[in-house]
Amino acid sequence: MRGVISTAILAFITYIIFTGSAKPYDLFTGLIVAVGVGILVGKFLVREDSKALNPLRWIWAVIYFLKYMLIIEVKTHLDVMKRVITGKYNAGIVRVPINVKTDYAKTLVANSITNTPGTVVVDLDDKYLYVNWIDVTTEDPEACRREISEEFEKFAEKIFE
Amino acid sequence: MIAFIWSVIILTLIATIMISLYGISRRPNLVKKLIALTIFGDTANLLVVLLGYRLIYPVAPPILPSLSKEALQTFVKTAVDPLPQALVITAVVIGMAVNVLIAFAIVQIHRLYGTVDTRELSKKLIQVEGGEQ
Amino acid sequence: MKKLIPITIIILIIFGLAYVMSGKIEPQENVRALGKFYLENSYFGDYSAKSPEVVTAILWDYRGVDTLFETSVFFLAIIGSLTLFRLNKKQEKEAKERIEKVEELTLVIKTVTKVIVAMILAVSASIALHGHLTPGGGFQGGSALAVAPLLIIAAYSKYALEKQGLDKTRALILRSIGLIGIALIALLPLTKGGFIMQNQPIFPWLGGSLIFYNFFEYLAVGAGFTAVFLLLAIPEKVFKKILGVGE
Amino acid sequence: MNELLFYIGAIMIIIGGICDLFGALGLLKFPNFYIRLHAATVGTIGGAVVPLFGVGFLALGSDFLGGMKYAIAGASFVTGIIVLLAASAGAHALAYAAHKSKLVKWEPKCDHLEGDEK
Repeated sequence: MRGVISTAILAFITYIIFTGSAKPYDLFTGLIVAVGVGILVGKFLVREDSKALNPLRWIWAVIYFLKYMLIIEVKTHLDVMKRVITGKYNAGIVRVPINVKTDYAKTLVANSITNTPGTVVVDLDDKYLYVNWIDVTTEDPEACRREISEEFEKFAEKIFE
Repeated sequence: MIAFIWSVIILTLIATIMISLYGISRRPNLVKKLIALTIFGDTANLLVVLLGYRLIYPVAPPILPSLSKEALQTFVKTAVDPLPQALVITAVVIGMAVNVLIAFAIVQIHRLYGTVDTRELSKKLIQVEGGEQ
Repeated sequence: MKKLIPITIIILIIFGLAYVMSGKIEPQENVRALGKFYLENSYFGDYSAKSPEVVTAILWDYRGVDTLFETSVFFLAIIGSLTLFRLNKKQEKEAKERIEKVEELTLVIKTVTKVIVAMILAVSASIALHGHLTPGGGFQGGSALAVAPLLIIAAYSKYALEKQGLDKTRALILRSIGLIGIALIALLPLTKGGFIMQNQPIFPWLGGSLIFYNFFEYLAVGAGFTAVFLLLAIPEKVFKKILGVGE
Repeated sequence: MNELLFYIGAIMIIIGGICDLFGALGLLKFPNFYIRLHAATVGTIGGAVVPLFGVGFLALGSDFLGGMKYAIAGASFVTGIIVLLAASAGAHALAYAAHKSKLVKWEPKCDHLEGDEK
């Protein structure tokens, strides 16, 4: 029964927020749906329940989300908008080393890189991410890592490892 | 001014219907014909929903806000017409069914003849018929 | 530049005609009589359907037979599509076997798909089960539900879905359960002296039997679409081999 | 408080409109697929996720909606989060497929992936 509880909690929270009310009917059907979803897909989603239910990781996730949306996204959006007006680009695909190990941490890093305009992950393997970067200032992998993904990895380690 | 905007919206929808009719009749590609047909159906549905809209402020969706007789009075005064919406739900479902069927037919045509262009398709069909005779 | 000219002409015609028209037409400000009847009667009046959501009340009670036949049209279309792609038993087995190593997408997409599938299942159930309170209902929820198997087919493969036990036959069985459920609940009022598809106050605080209609329609539409997607996902190479069409 | 939420939501929707405009301009102006992808990201995050959150805040601040305001707000927040997760995976899948099929002709400054695959 691994993963059922944590998946059910995710489904329950989604259900209640989407419904937008917490009457007994909503709570009751939400519970049934959540347990059903947990049994159906839980075993594919979560490997360790204790890790998924750790509140400290959730707090870090919220802090990361706020910082990501408010600071990092704004900076990169402004940069790409400037490039749209001037039409200057210097694109290429660079190699970026990645240190995190678990699937979710890798996904978080790759998604964060893709969601910031100006960088798109093209492919990934065990050691490297291949990032399509709009402004290649350096081709050295370590320097690229400092420019692109260091901050994301720091948080990914705290949240998922 | 409001009447002007109202008529601009209606005329725009009618113009979209005309353009999609042009697409259905004049484009040779079957997939593009299907896309034009989808646009045609959706625009017609939007036109029907628009006929049920009320141009007042504030306007409410046709859902009772609370289960009391007092709420019913203001509700009837502000809510939009529910009948076109219910009809449009029916129309959307049937439009989707038709789209699924047509899409399957197009996929099958592509598998059998290797093309979705009506001009080439007619040539190939003539070949097939000639071969059988 | 060449494309701009017709667009400009169309826009000019629209604004000109609107200027002429605007003095003559009246924007819609009142509801028609029939709409007012539905608004007044859906919960409180003499012809009550016992649902605060007027659109759902019209859909499943006042014009219930319409909806019944609409559902049957939809499923006739799905049956028609299945007939177009008909395979016999041997061919179906052939289509289920992996021919070669299937190329799957990268780790990132797979992980995201897992999380999104769980969220979509919850959201679609919420849309369907609140059809009697908020906009939405069985068909909308079912369409949202069908996105989940579609995502799995795109990110993993059709074979992964079949390995977990959701193949075409099971999807068709689920769809049939949904349709039979709708039919049974539609016939239920006849035993109590009502007319066909009348809303029954089985659970008055839940809007009567609307919730059952919505739930069964949700099941039927979701499973029907899943069957269609599973058929569409058979690789073209396999299909050409089965049909005997040259490469 | 309601006023504040309302104005935050309205500003976010306006930001979304501006981002969409720039995304569309970028799609027209940039020369090839890989660089257009960056403009498309502006359209999905700034142009879809931010206005969806904005609609949520705006609905929370509008009292005339009555009990429906929580339903509207909740639906837009959940949709925003799903788009936030799915958009990045979609952009990544597009880039992966384009590089795999080698259909796009461009002259990058450097292409380490191609070097590593050989």
